[in-house]
Amino acid sequence: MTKTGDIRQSRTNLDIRNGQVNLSHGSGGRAMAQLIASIFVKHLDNELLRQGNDQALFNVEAGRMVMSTDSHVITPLFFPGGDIGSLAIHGTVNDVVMSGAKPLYLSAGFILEEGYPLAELEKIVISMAAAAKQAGTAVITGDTKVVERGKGDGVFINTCGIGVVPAGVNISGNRAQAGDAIILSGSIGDHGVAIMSSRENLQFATTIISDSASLHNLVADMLDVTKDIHCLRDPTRGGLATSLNELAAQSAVGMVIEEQKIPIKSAVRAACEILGLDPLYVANEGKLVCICPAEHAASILTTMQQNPLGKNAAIIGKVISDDNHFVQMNTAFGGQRIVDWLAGEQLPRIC
Amino acid sequence: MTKTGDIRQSRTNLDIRNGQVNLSHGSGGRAMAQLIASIFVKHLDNELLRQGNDQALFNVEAGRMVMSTDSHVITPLFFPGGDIGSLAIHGTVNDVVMSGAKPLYLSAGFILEEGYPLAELEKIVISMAAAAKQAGTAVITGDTKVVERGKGDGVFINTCGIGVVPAGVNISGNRAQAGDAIILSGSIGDHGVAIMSSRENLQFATTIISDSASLHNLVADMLDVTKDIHCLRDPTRGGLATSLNELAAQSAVGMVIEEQKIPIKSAVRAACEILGLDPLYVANEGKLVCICPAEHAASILTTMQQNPLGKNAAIIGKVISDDNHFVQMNTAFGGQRIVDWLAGEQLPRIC
Amino acid sequence: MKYIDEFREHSLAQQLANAIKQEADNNRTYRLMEFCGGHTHAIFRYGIQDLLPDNVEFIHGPGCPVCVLPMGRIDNAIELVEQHDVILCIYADLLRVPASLGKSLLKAKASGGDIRMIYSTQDALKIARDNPNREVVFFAIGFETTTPPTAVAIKQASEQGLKNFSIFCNHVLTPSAMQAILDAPEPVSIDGFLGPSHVSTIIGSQAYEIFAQHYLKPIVIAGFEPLDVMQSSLMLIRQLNTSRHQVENEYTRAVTRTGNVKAQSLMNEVFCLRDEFEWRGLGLIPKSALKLRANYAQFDAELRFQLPAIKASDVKGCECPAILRGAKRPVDCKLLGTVCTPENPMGSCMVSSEGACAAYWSYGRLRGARTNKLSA
Amino acid sequence: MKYIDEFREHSLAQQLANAIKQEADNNRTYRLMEFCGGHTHAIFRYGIQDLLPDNVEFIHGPGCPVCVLPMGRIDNAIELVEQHDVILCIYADLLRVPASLGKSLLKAKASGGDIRMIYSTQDALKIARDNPNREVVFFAIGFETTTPPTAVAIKQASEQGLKNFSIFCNHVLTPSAMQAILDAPEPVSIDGFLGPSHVSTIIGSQAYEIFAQHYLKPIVIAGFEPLDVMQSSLMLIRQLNTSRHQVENEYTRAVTRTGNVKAQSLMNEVFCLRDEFEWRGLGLIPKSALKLRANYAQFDAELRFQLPAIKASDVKGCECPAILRGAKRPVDCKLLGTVCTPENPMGSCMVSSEGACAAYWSYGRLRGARTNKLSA
Amino acid sequence: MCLAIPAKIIALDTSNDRATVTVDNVQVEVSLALVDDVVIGDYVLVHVGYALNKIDQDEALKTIALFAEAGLSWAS
Amino acid sequence: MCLAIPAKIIALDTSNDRATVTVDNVQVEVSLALVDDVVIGDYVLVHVGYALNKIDQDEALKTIALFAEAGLSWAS
Ligand code: SF4
Ligand code: SF4
Ligand SMILES: [Mg+2]
Ligand SMILES: [Mg+2]
Ligand SMILES: [Mg+2]
Ligand SMILES: [Mg+2]
Ligand SMILES: [Mg+2]
Ligand SMILES: [Mg+2]
Ligand SMILES: [Mg+2]
Ligand SMILES: [Mg+2]
Ligand SMILES: [Mg+2]
Ligand SMILES: [Mg+2]
Repeated sequence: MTKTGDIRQSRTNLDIRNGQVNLSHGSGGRAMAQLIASIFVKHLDNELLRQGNDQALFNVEAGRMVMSTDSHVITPLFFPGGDIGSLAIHGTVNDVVMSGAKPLYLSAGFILEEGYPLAELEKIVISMAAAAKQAGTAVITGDTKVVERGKGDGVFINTCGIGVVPAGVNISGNRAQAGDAIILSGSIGDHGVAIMSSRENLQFATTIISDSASLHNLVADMLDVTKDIHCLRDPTRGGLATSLNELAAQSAVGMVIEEQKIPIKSAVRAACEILGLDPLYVANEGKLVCICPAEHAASILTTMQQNPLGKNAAIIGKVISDDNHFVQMNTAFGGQRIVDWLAGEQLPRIC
Repeated sequence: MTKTGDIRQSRTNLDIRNGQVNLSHGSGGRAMAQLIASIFVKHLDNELLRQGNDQALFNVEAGRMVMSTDSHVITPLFFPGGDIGSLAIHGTVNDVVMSGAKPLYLSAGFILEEGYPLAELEKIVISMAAAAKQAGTAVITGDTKVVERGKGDGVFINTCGIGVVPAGVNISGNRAQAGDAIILSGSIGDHGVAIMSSRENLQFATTIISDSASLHNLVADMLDVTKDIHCLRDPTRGGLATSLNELAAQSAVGMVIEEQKIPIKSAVRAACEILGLDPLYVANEGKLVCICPAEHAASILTTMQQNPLGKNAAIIGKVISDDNHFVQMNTAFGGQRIVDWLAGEQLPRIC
Repeated sequence: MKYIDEFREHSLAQQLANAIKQEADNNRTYRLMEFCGGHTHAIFRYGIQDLLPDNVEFIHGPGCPVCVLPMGRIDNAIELVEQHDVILCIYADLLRVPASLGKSLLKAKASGGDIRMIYSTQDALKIARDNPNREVVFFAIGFETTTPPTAVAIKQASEQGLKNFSIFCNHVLTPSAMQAILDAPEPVSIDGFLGPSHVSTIIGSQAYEIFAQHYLKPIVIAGFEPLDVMQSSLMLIRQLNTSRHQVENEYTRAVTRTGNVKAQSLMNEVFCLRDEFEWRGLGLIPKSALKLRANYAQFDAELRFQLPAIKASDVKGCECPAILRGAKRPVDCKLLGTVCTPENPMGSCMVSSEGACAAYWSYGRLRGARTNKLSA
Repeated sequence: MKYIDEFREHSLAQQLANAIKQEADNNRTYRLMEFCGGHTHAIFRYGIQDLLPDNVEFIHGPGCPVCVLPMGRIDNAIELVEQHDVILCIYADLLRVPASLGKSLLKAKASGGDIRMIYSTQDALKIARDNPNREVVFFAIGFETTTPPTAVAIKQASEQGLKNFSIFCNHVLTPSAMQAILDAPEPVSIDGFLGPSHVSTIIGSQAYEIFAQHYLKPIVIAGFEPLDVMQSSLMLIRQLNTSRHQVENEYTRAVTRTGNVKAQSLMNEVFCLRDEFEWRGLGLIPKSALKLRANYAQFDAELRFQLPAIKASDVKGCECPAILRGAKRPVDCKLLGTVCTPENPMGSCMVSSEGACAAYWSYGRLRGARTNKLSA
Repeated sequence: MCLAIPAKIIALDTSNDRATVTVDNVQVEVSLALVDDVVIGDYVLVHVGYALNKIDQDEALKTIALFAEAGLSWAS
Repeated sequence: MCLAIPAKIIALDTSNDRATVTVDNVQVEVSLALVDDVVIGDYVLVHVGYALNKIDQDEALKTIALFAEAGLSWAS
């Protein structure tokens, strides 16, 4: 993607309005260079990307870095509250940020299906650029591949991100300890329900929009309260239930959560009832789970609630010692149950 | 990919021998955790990957770093001389190395098509692991997505790499200067011809194998001779012609190359004649172009020739000043012509 | 959510729990079979058992259509996809049900089978209209609740002259299952039934009167919300305490004595009784399932594709049959949680979220661990 | 590569260049039309012009089947894909040829058209056999060289009873094109012809004797390797210097006077002459193209799909027609290199690597820049 | 047995015998092929895209009262 | 006009009227439907997967001699 090339020699413009991706846009030749220059470099523009090499070069200071990657394969590509472009930024920024790191730079790898409209691609890239800017980072290197029709699905975007971990921060999934508090940053299931509502084969309509967002500021605010945060995780695919089970397993602990404390929008609950889904397993893209020593929980919570992305944050439970590493839940109804890993996939049920 | 999860609770094993990727392997739940643990983490195993977080954490020293990404979408996935796994490592390592950097770490993002055999996937991952090890680097973080049949093509792999640039090294595509020598590290077109020969619809057979290889040692050897190398580029998609045109455009110079000096295997020439292709545009995956001050050319060349990956290296031409930024070639026949950018794609021709 | 949230009210749950504790006789046990998977699901999901005294015990019944489907029928469906290259439309619940040889529709799909998950029979009709050159088969499954929507689709297909559409019919009847349980050679000890909820919406509560009269078992038609389950349990306890055996209706907001006559006549128009049908766990039960009537027989995939009757053996060690009869509990199965888990189910009871094993494993295991019944 | 490398030998090139320099009369020009795109390609790719004196000038001829195809025929092919949903099998050379409204087969493919690139007519037959429920059309294009392989495929399709296979026939005849150039109202000044190479392999050199006799133009059948082109040029210069006008054969290793009789009779069995056919640049030429004979008419896609005759206008400003007649050179086109480039071709001459514009742009531009004919 | 949920009719499409229903502002299209005489404002029980029947709102209130009564009976 | 390349026959499949040919060890399958009487060792001109005709090896040598002669004629 960094090969802007000498398209000066060709004075014709890419017909973004009517054009479609075709095989020559992935050939490595001038058609690809033109696509890259007219859409990718144009909108993602920054000094490092403009170096125009196969890699981007930058200075770093001594310290601890993190690296994380996600590929994004969402259907539909545009959904209420976002699109694959912004999602590809948020998804990787959040994984970087869940270490407590400040995001530094991103790479982007596009796999385009022959026939995809260039105008739509441009919208996606504009959205990426805005999301990257908002997250205080930039796409500094990239790659473009084109696959034949029927061998892709419009647009896939891989992003990889690096970030710098501030001194004194030591966040990892294996650090939860019995007695720690579990804080959730906001309502669950918004992203998954927004996506499902925009799939043509499920005829239901909601006003729910995806929560897709970069959590860098929220995490920075939390670390301003104390560096003594044990775990952070963004409950994406598999939902809150999966993230809690991951953390319980990694830290070899159990957890008890309170169903009544878990923020959830009524429309999300309703959509889940209609489809036979459990909102605990429905995906989020702008939420985090924080596990911290109980003594910091209240002050972290207060700070989170002052950030727009954490305004519905709640302490939803606590870490216990349990050789089974169960995540158990006190139901709103007054009983108790396990919250297990997701089995299979979340599909609408009839029974 | 880093979510190994607590698969201990499920005592059944993934049926790698007979199994196929299905939608539950991309769900974020335990089936995915099991796939990741049984194939990805098992074979790519290293301490950072084992951190099991959504990101990998490592220490860096102050200095200059590079970042580069490539998605790999090759057909067929296994080809003479390699497979998508090794290629995904070589491709990104080489882009990192073309800055003169020492490769540090890699990420890997897999997009798997429903139905892909797990046994083949494991072969690919084993091949990746070997290639990463051989390149002195490691895959430290990753991601797995599953797409429905007909929305992917078996396996796509994105890799992103970071590397550290040694002090005093300053390599960039815009540094070619009139008078510089152009060195090519070996024969052209091997990868492209090997791939074409293994596509079922083109019924030709050769003994040519892909040149897919990591060039980290070769570049290190070259930098041992002198740090005063101006440009490095690996002529992949679009071939040698495209890389030279890119460098000419970036550096705002012209080039003259000698057709007779360009190493090419007779079978590659023959296959290109049969298919109506120009080998200058055929892809390589283990070659580099080096542009350096003429006074260093001979000693760099000698050193390259002592490395197995550079044993057929040759000085193929020189940089000139030319406002047109043409790459021109003195033909073996005695004439002259332009070597233009690739137009369209390299497809077998009848006329 | 109106008419939902009121029936999940925590404070009322506590009151009902106390009433049950109060009224349940400490000197006896109350073995109540919740007929439906919907009840099973509610019991585990809301932790109802935690609210009841130990002598009130739920016995999980066969009322999960996915669970009682014999494995051979999934084998048939896979044959439709693999041998006859049809587009198979299924409710997603079926995707992971084990078939013979470790297969499933999920794996058949991964292997290239054209299997589409639908939400409604209307979707299946649309797929048939959109693919006129393909055979489209709807895997019809369900009790009387789910049968009328299939009947509507068949009538529409007939009116629209849809030649490429057919159904693989697996609709079964709940009264037959209840009778089979009560008539079993070694019947399970059951004191009373929480009767079907949405099935009764269609067929009415009177369908169960014969059981109350003939077998002298109290039956309370019970809604699926947790307060419904608790209230119905209380009503059963009261009948048992007073030696009554009536059909009572707790779910009056959705169930009448006569049910939905329109839906019944639609079913009756399109379907007729099979002579017999195999139920997992209950074996061959006469007149327990439906097939298409002769005048709709052209929509019968079993005839169109000449599907064989497949006698598939369940996985060795899987206790689904006994569990579905109420004769065993999930914890009695040695495979539970070791070989058999939701991601690798050995039996259908582990697949459907209404299956007793899945409900136990996903929600109820905590109780097991706590009481050392199971060390995970 | 035996029988290739010997004909690209650098040292011999130098000798031949010196011979030409020696023998060419400084007081006149030699305007030699290389008939074939293969010659054009060789001239640019090897830089032959650099080796010849300035008064020996190549005029690029119409001998590129892709270049002379009128735009309306590509429109027809797109119609086959978009309206009739056929699998269209093409030689990859056709993929980027501009159609009306900025379309091309590349773009039609991107829009979802099922267009398959094949290497041989045998591949098209296989695709037809593998897709019995789809109509498969082979876009047959080419001069006499490429026609016999199409004839073989038609015979096989007939023998195999392949009902879903047909061809969209665009095979044209080189002698007709040569005649059209010579008969043009304002004929281009041409001193002699480098005659077709592989066409002559099939039809033999005698096909051109009438032109030498009637129009008094020397013709040398010339191979496609660069030494062939130089030697043939020398032979033409010698004929011109001695005022001869014969058909000479430089390409004796592959061309005889009578050609490949077996291939000719196959062509004759399957094809017959069209009354007339449109050539880009040359207009309607009578008896210049082939169609399927009546007994193979069932394989004619034009009949099967009732394709209309489309009269498409070339892009305004594109000089392809004049260039194909030899009346203009690529540098005479104002669009060259600005609007029209290989990645965005306006005319067919910029698409085929044998097209004069593409050859000039991709290989020959250097010479233009050097002589300031073009500032890029 | 089968998942069904009470939903309120907010629009009728009588020509197609279909309705739009809502559950807490989530809208779904359902078939009315199995029910007669529904009007806007009615609650219906929705299963696999079909309204199975009307919810009897009076009976719902009575049942809720019963729960309270059970509690009271004990409290008393 | 059309791309064709001399290749050597190394194997015949007479039942299918096909042959395997090589160019510098690159093997291709071709149809022999357009040529008669070819034997292993013959060079044929290959175009779109068909052998168009045999290369006359004597004539090839003569032509090469002609090139040299042209040079000589000048050198002389
Ligand atoms: S746990 Fe599994 S194997 Fe055991 S009875 Fe249940 S479904 Fe069958
Ligand atoms: S340069 Fe382009 S527009 Fe001009 S004549 Fe050639 S093909 Fe036509
Ligand atoms: Mg990640
Ligand atoms: Mg992520
Ligand atoms: Mg790249
Ligand atoms: Mg697609
Ligand atoms: Mg994450
Ligand atoms: Mg790269
Ligand atoms: Mg690369
Ligand atoms: Mg991930
Ligand atoms: Mg595919
Ligand atoms: Mg590169």
